[in-house]
Amino acid sequence: MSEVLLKLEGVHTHIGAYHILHGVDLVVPKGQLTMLLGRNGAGKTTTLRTIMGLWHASQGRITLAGQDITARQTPDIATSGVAYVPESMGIFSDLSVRENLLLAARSARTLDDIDTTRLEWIFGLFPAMKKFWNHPAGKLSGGQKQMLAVSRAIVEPRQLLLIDEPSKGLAPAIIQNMIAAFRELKAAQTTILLVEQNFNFARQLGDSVAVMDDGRVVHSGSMAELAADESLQSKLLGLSLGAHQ
Amino acid sequence: MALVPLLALAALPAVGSPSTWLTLTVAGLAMGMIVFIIASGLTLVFGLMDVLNFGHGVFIALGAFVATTVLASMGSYTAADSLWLNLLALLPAMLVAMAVAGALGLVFERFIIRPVYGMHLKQILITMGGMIIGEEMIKVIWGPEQIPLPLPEAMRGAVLLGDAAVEKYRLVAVLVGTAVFAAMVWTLNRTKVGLLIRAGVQDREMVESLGYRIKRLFVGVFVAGSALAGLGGVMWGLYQQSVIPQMGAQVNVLIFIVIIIGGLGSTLGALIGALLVGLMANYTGFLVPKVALFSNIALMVAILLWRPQGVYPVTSR
Amino acid sequence: MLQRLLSKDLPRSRWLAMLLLILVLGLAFAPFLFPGVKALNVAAKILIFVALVASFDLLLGYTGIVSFAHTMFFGIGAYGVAISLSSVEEASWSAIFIGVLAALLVSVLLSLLIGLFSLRVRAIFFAMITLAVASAFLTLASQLSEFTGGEDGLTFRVPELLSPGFMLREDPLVLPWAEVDLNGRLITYYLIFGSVLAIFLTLLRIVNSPFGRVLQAIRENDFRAEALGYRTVVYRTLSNVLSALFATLAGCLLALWLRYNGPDTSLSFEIMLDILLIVVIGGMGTLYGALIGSVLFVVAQSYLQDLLRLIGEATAGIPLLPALFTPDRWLLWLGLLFVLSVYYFPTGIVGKLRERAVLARLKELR
Amino acid sequence: MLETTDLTVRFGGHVAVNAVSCAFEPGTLTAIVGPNGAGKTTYFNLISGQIKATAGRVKLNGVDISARGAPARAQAGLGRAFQLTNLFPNLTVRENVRLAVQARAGAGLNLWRIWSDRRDLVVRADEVLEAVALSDKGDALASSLPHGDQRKLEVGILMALEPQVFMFDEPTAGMSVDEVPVILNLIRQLKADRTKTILLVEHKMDVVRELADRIIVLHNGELVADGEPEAVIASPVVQQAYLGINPEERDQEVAA
Amino acid sequence: QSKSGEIRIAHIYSKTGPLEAYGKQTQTGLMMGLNHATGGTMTVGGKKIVVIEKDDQGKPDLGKSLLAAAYSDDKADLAIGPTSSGVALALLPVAEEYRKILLVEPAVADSITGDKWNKYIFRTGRNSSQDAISNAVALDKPGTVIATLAQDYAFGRDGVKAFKDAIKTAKLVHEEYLPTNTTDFTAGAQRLIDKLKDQPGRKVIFIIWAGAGNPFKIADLDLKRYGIEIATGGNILPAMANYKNFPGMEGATYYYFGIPKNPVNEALVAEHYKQFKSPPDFFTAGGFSSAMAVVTALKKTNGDTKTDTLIKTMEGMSFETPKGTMTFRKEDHQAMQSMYHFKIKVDPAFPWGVPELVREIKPEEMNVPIRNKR
Ligand SMILES: Nc1ncnc2c1ncn2[C@@H]1O[C@H](COP(=O)(O)OP(=O)(O)OP(=O)(O)O)[C@@H](O)[C@H]1O
Ligand SMILES: Nc1ncnc2c1ncn2[C@@H]1O[C@H](COP(=O)(O)OP(=O)(O)OP(=O)(O)O)[C@@H](O)[C@H]1O
Ligand SMILES: [Mg+2]
Ligand SMILES: [Mg+2]
Repeated sequence: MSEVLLKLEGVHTHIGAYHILHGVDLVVPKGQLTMLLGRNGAGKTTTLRTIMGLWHASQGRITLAGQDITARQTPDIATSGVAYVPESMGIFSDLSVRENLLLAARSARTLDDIDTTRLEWIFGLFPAMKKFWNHPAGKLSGGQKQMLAVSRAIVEPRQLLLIDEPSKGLAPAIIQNMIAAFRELKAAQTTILLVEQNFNFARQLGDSVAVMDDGRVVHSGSMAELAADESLQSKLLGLSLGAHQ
Repeated sequence: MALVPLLALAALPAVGSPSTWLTLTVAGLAMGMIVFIIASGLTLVFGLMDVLNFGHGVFIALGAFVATTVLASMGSYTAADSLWLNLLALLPAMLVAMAVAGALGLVFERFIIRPVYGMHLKQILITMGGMIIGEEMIKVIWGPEQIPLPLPEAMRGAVLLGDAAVEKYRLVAVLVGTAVFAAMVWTLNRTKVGLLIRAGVQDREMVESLGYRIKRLFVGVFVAGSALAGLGGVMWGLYQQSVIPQMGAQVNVLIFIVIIIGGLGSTLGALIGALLVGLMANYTGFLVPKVALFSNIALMVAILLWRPQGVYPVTSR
Repeated sequence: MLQRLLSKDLPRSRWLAMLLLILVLGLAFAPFLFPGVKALNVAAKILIFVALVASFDLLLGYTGIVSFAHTMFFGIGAYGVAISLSSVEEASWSAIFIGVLAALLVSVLLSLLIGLFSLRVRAIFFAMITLAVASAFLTLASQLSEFTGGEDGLTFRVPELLSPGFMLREDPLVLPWAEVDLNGRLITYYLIFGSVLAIFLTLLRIVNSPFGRVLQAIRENDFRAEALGYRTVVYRTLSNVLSALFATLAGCLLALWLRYNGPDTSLSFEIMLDILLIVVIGGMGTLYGALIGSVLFVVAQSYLQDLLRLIGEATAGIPLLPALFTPDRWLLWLGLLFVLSVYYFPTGIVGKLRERAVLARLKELR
Repeated sequence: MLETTDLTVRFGGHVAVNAVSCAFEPGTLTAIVGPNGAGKTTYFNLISGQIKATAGRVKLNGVDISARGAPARAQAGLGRAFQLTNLFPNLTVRENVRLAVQARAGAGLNLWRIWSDRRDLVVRADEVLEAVALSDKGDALASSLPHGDQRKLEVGILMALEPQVFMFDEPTAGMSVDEVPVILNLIRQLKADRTKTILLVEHKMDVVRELADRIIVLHNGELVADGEPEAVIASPVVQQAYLGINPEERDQEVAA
Repeated sequence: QSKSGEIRIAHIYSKTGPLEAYGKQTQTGLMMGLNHATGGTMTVGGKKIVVIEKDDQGKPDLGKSLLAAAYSDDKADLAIGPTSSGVALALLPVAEEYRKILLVEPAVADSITGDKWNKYIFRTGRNSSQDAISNAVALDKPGTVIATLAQDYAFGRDGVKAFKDAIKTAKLVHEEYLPTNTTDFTAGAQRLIDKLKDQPGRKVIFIIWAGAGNPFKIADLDLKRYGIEIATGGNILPAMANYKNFPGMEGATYYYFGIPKNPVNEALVAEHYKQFKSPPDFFTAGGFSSAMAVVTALKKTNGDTKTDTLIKTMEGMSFETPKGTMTFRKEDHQAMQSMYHFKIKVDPAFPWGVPELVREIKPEEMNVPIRNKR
């Protein structure tokens, strides 16, 4: 088993008066892609937001590379090398695609500072980014926004990516590109925690997997194991057998 | 951008005499510069940060009152008929005014603005409350009376361009205004500050998730806006040659109009808006004084009908 | 019966219901409970503000439109009655009637115009435009001095029945705690009370009608409301017109009560701010908030100076404090009230009480 | 019958939908596929009136409705669910649906009745909630629902409108796998009705395969294929531009 | 009806609001005046004088309800005030309703003692006509060409009209009215220059301006090159700081502490310096005068506060003030008083331009029209 980058121990989160996470335990090994699966409302998004410091755990502990980040502020967490793609994408619709990316490239003062090979790489994955470079991001199509959101997370190298349902709204061809991209990132030692509903996508990428239900992690193990065991899938995910290719 | 010369040219035949026209135009442009200086802080605070700060005027008044105190303590420098000595008094007055206004901005941001980012209605109320408190505190400290703020000796009077007279002080205002404009354009275009603020207004969480301390940034910009307002107060007070505690409230509507004409968030837009307002006031004041009362409002409504977002919108709110 | 009268929009909190009951009874019997000219003036002002603020809440709280032109309609109502009554020799009911009608007509036209304009620009611009229009109207009112009395305003007489000289009974009614004159002012007070009650209940019905529900939907997401087939233009404009009409009526009542009207009395930006603050203190989008907020605010505004005088005397001798606690600086404390009320009542008093009720119920369930 | 003729919209220099002519019969479900940015959502926007066409017309049952705004088209029977969830966030789930029911009943301009007196509307709203499996969340605020449930509510609102034309824009995106069948069943029921015109934008090919009677393909704003599902899916344009099944090309990109 | 043993006087003024600074001067003057007039006892005819302060905030509606409350709830015998003319006009009918005296000070509108007057109204303050006429007297010389600059509302227009009516020999060539909120005076100045520059003789711009905005800035446009002078009336001391730039400027004022030579003024100035280490201002003198009027009347009635008695006593009554003797004219109850023709001198000892007396304009010299109907 490889080194652990991110670890959640008994994390509870409240939103206002509601108790959402009831003790989440999660381990994300370094350099691997971990899938976080679960039904609607299981608490996946809440888990990611809690890691990111957008909501604070009321109990429990979150450690990143050995450091306790439970009480840290979001910007601190981000600057220690974490990128986040929220479920709602969080596009700055007033700004152009270029400006969105410029902001995401934290170390760049102007565009010239961004590594051009990395930009080209992104353009290759998502040609629309190049085409709409100077367009207001708010005018992009649903899938293009999703691409922009992912592009922002990978415009500079980060040690950990938290990605919430990146495949929704994407055409199959682009999904294939994204799978390829995540593989490359992994090869470059980037750790990824991915929330996904598209099991097919998950199966192609995941190294390990955690399944959530009702604010807890109810299963964790290797992806290969889950992919092989259809009855486990149907038990955990309600996947009707063979419903999806 | 062509609007300003267009308006000026359109007025020429109406005014008739070229020298009168020149006086009016130069005075109007210079007035526009003064208005721009007092409005410049608001482009940051309202235009970029989307904070409907009805208390902005209080920083203007504060700047002016601080200037009265500073200048009063340097009476010999302002009374001297030497531009250099005058400037030696004026510069510290401006700096102190900006510092004090900026410091108050820090407190204001923390206690008044921070809880209400993104909530316009509450911003209006809470900043109005802040405005009232500020104005009353000015009365407690400086008293309710009008306080004279005489112009330094060398800036009085006018220079003659043929038959047209241009007040010297207005030329000073043009210089200061240009400097403010240049500094703002440089900062907003050469750094990511402007982008970050706009992004932060739309989605604070996302900006923080990208690793920026939006809180600190907002404080910084708010303080800068307040300091600019303080500078504007000094310029406005010197222009009026006296200050009253209500002066902030008096210019409030005017500067909001300027920012809206310009299109939210654009420095250039604010400058154009201010110049238009300055020119318009002078032309209508000369041609049909009755209408001058409504000239700003009419200008704003006309511009919004033509361009619902203002002249140079940077943000699409 | 009561349910229907309140359009099934009940207070939904025991404390709130109790508070409302006390306030309504207090206002109903104010002339006898709190005798004196000042107290009666305060009570009448509260009533007029209840109508004014409630009509504004229809626009702000329910439709989500921020308008600064509300005092303009208030002013139109007040000027309607004032101009009409000061242009006749003998004050008559028909003059009042004509004044009210004319004012309503002007308000409908103006609000329609503004409403139609509002469709072109964004919310924040709309707010600024109404601010500009309102200040232009204020200037206009003080410029047209032949018509409006200019800055000085208009002082006029009201019909005999409503004037202080009219006595229901020669001698005052003697109560254990005071004597109360049974005169025309009392009749005016109850005329206002009745009108405000009717206005309030009508507004309550409107916001609880299918129409009112659509307004809320538009406030939340106008784009979506359009996609459902609601013409937001029509709804917004109608809401704008209705709220203007009720504000106009409130203005008419004000003029009747004051027997005076001037630009600062009914058109000033200050009143607009008071309205905003009351809506926020009371609780936006609740209507009941208008009542609670008005009582709290008007009482505070009217008695703050007296209170400060007391505190000032008590703190005399301590440095600095007397300078802050003089009646002269009452605005300072009012400003603080603005700030604190936004801090501590983000959902207003009504909102807060209702939240408490909900929490209590949740606890019971557990 | 819904019909578009030469429907075109241009944003600056960019033609997002280019002269699309197509007719949709009642009782059929037409799937619209195409790469991201192909113009699918924009095509929907043009039909339902959210944006104005630069050129071309839209006809519903032979009546030209091109000049009408979105509300009028909704009243005429065009219903729409949005790709990016679009709800009344601070109203309850039930109220979200009830408003749609009320719109359907045309009761919005009634100023004097008390809303809850219209029992029929409330009851109907509850039925719809039942159908999209949200009955237990009726009193929650729409904004507090998890993403998947918001998608269900989006569909529920469309159901409540009972339009003649249903336009679904990726109804199942982000919905968990066990919930998807609920929505698909709803769509199947609509199909079974045989009187409704159904348009569906969907990227999941298995869903498309199963439900569609016909597929049209948009690419760069143009209608490039139209026909039987199997045939269209097998066509080179879909295989390459959409599904990306062209190993050579992708390998090149990855290498770059 | 008042509590026996007390004379209750309500003072309604702008304790706060835009005219706060003015109102406070009146209150100071009033209290000093009462003290002075009663020889420090604050009693008249064995009755204690009690002053009830009411803050109208410059709002007519509020003033109205405060005055009613003062007469009724506080049982005031008479009232003094208010600061602004708008408030004063709203107060007039209240005095009539309650049949009690309202002594107007310092609101200036002509109509207070003109068409809106009723018999309960007296005024110690000057009215607009007195201001305008005295200025006309000061400037009215043959060969002088005058243009006026005033605010475009009732106060400005009335003032110019009275001024115009009083001008006999000089020539009035232009009336310029600018919006009250004008801040940039270039356009107006340009119009004035265009009208005046080619006129023969002495050229004067007479300014009637109150409140915000600084019309004297027009001088910065180098009016001297056309030989144009500026003239204006008196003002409060901080506003006269501007006058420093206009040595030799002429006009007529209501009061300046250094001008009147009489024991009452000496007492006022001495007392004011003692209490505040500064000279009394414009409105302080007014407040003082109103106190003198009230106490003089009460002394005559020996403390009787019955309204009818007081009215009878005060009609035609003369009383001493810091401005010398004033007399309530029988017809409209306006106090007839001296005004002062001044010329500005710059004295480094004072932060304002010092008005030096040219000539005292006696009440008899001013033909102040009677505008009310009895
Ligand atoms: N703002 C909120 N207020 C109250 N409850 C909330 C709020 N946000 C989320 N919840 C609740 O928290 C629970 C978990 O939501 P979360 O968004 O984490 O689910 P999820 O697993 O991401 O679901 P999905 O797959 O649909 O995105 C849900 O029951 C939801 O109703
Ligand atoms: N209002 C607009 N202004 C400018 N461009 C726009 C606007 N709306 C859409 N576009 C552009 O039109 C193209 C089509 O967008 P559309 O949303 O229709 O795509 P789509 O087919 O729905 O894609 P997706 O599958 O990603 O949702 C996109 O390239 C988009 O950038
Ligand atoms: Mg989620
Ligand atoms: Mg789309």
